[in-house]
Amino acid sequence: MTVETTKLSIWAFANPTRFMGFANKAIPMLAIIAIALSAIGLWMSFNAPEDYQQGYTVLIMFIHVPTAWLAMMTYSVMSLSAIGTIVWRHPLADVSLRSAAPLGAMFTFLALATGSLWGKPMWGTWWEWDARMTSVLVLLIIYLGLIALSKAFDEPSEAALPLAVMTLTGFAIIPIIKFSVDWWNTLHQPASVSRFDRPAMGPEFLYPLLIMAFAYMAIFFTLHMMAMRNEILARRIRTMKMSAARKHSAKGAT
Amino acid sequence: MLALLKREILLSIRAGGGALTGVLFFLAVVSVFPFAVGPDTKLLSHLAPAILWIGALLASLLGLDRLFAQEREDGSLDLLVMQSHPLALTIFVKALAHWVMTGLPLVIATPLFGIMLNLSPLGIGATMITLLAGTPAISFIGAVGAAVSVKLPRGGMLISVLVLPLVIPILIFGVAAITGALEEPAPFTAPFLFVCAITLFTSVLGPLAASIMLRHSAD
Amino acid sequence: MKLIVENLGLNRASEEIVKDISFELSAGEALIITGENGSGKSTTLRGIAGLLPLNSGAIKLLDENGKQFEGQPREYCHYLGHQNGMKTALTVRENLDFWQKFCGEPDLTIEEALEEVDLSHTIDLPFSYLSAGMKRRVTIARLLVSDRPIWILDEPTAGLDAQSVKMFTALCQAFCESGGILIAATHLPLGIETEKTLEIKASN
Amino acid sequence: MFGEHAGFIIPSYIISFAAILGMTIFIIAQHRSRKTELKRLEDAGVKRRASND
Repeated sequence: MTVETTKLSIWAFANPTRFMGFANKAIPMLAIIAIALSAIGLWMSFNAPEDYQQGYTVLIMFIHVPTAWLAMMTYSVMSLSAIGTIVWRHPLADVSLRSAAPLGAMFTFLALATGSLWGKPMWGTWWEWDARMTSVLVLLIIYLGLIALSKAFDEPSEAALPLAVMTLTGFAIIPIIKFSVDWWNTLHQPASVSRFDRPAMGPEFLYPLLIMAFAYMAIFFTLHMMAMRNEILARRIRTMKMSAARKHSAKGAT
Repeated sequence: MLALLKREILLSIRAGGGALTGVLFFLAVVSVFPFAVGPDTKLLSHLAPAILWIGALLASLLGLDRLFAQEREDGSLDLLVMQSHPLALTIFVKALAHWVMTGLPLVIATPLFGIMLNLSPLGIGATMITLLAGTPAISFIGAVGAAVSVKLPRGGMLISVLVLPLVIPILIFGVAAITGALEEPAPFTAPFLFVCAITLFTSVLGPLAASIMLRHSAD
Repeated sequence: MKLIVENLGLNRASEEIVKDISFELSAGEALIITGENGSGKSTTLRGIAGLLPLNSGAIKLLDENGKQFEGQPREYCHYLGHQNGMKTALTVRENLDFWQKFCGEPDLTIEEALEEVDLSHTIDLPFSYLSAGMKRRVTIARLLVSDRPIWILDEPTAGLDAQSVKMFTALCQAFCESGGILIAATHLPLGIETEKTLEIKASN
Repeated sequence: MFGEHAGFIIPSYIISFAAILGMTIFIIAQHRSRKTELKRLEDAGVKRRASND
């Protein structure tokens, strides 16, 4: 029995500690990779030829499309973390979910902002209720709702399960939302804005785009790991403050 | 489980006439629209399906924050969770009761509001049937929102923020189905079946997710 | 029938406040859990009632042949917590009727159960009309309308007058004599013949 | 540079840089302040783990 109990406390304590050691080593490396990839990606982007249709606005694509991908990837990372919370009750899973949410919101916001800046010269309006922008807007609301939920609890450990359950419920429904919004869009605006949907993109655009996507991914993982480290620190501070308070009250009692 | 349904319905009748309040809220929402868009009957009848659906959506969110929080405060939640019944089934019944007392009265009241908004009989029929098929999904998804905020003293606003984006598909297909019934080239059956499918899907997903939450929410 | 609790460890707000609680109770036995405020009495009871995830340890319910009962132990328990679990908008009869149907295994009728707690006259009153002590007695009647072999009672006598405590003790005595297992957290002993006590100390 | 749409291209790059940089600075600042806080508590003699394990 004692064996089991100690095993449990290793799960509860040592793992975040081991994670901290790993994170401290990994973050500088990730940061270097992120900066290098961004530099290469940007260099390639600015050296890409002018698109015959979009002119130089194709430059916006290189930073817009990856944010939209990252917005979705971040949600997947959060959903995986949510499974970790629900199935294994692993504290690190909750730390990961919580830290990813603001990053997801940031990428989603960037996708909307750069999309809007791309849309103005292309479609002539800042905001078009087209299928993609609308779905991304809904995703942003979901992210902000989850962040609000994570902040609503006094005791952070109490937020873990609600956050995980809500994240996974969203994960199950997001494809339906995407589908319904696409459907709604074709109903109201018969394929007027999807003119950029060219099946094949020339390699002169594809390669910079892919490198930029990898750069954004590296940025995400760097920031995610840094945010996770912060979250673990916050929890340690909290535990320490609580144990200090307890010790104080115990002293007062005797 | 029938006993639970009966209790829930009794409760919402006793405590402030739940069904009536929902319909009143619906009436209030529907009647402020003409003030905003003007009394043009043509425009109103064009917007009517959307107005009715938004009204129903908002009215269905009423009382969601109390769905489990109330049970938790008076200690009933512990007893509901302890029994051998599958917890998801208990939650399903509670969500169903919530729908019976908020969604269903709206469906029944729809003809009246449809007439006020100059909707044709066909449009009223289509609105009723889509609301009947679609509003339960709001209660089922709402149950998840209610479960995750069960410990929050004022979760009402948060539930709305969490639940509204998730019910967009129902709104889209619901209104599209009504439009389909009224305007010729647009289809009715396809969006209506989507509404039904989403309701069936959420009737499983919602109670399951909420049960994961409530099983471990005790403290 | 035997209830075995082994090395129970429970958390409250991510802190293990209950550690290594072990005991065994056979049919007809009662356990009184005592301890200061905040020592984890309620947490222990909630853990046994299956309302909290166990940090460590196990709860087993065995029959005469040493075989485990089907399902979770919590399904065989009545739990009486700090709150009454009754709806103030419903009448006493409606409340008890609901719990009887929802819990299943009907035992006494509602009238008989209210007779036991001496509240027959309130049967059609809304629950909100009753005084705190009467509410508690109705909640005790809830234990009688469905048949469960284990009672888990958290401060069951809170708000009861001396007379009612006596009545309640008699009910507990009768329950144990009929082969029930009773676990209660109280400040004063209930005075059941087969009573054991367990003192919990705050674990830090 | 960047043709007639420079007014859209440059802001979109600026906003992306600003958001990512802002987030990074925020996270680093948070990290610093938490490290300091932790150090302060450790210096005050508070142990991270409960004394019983």
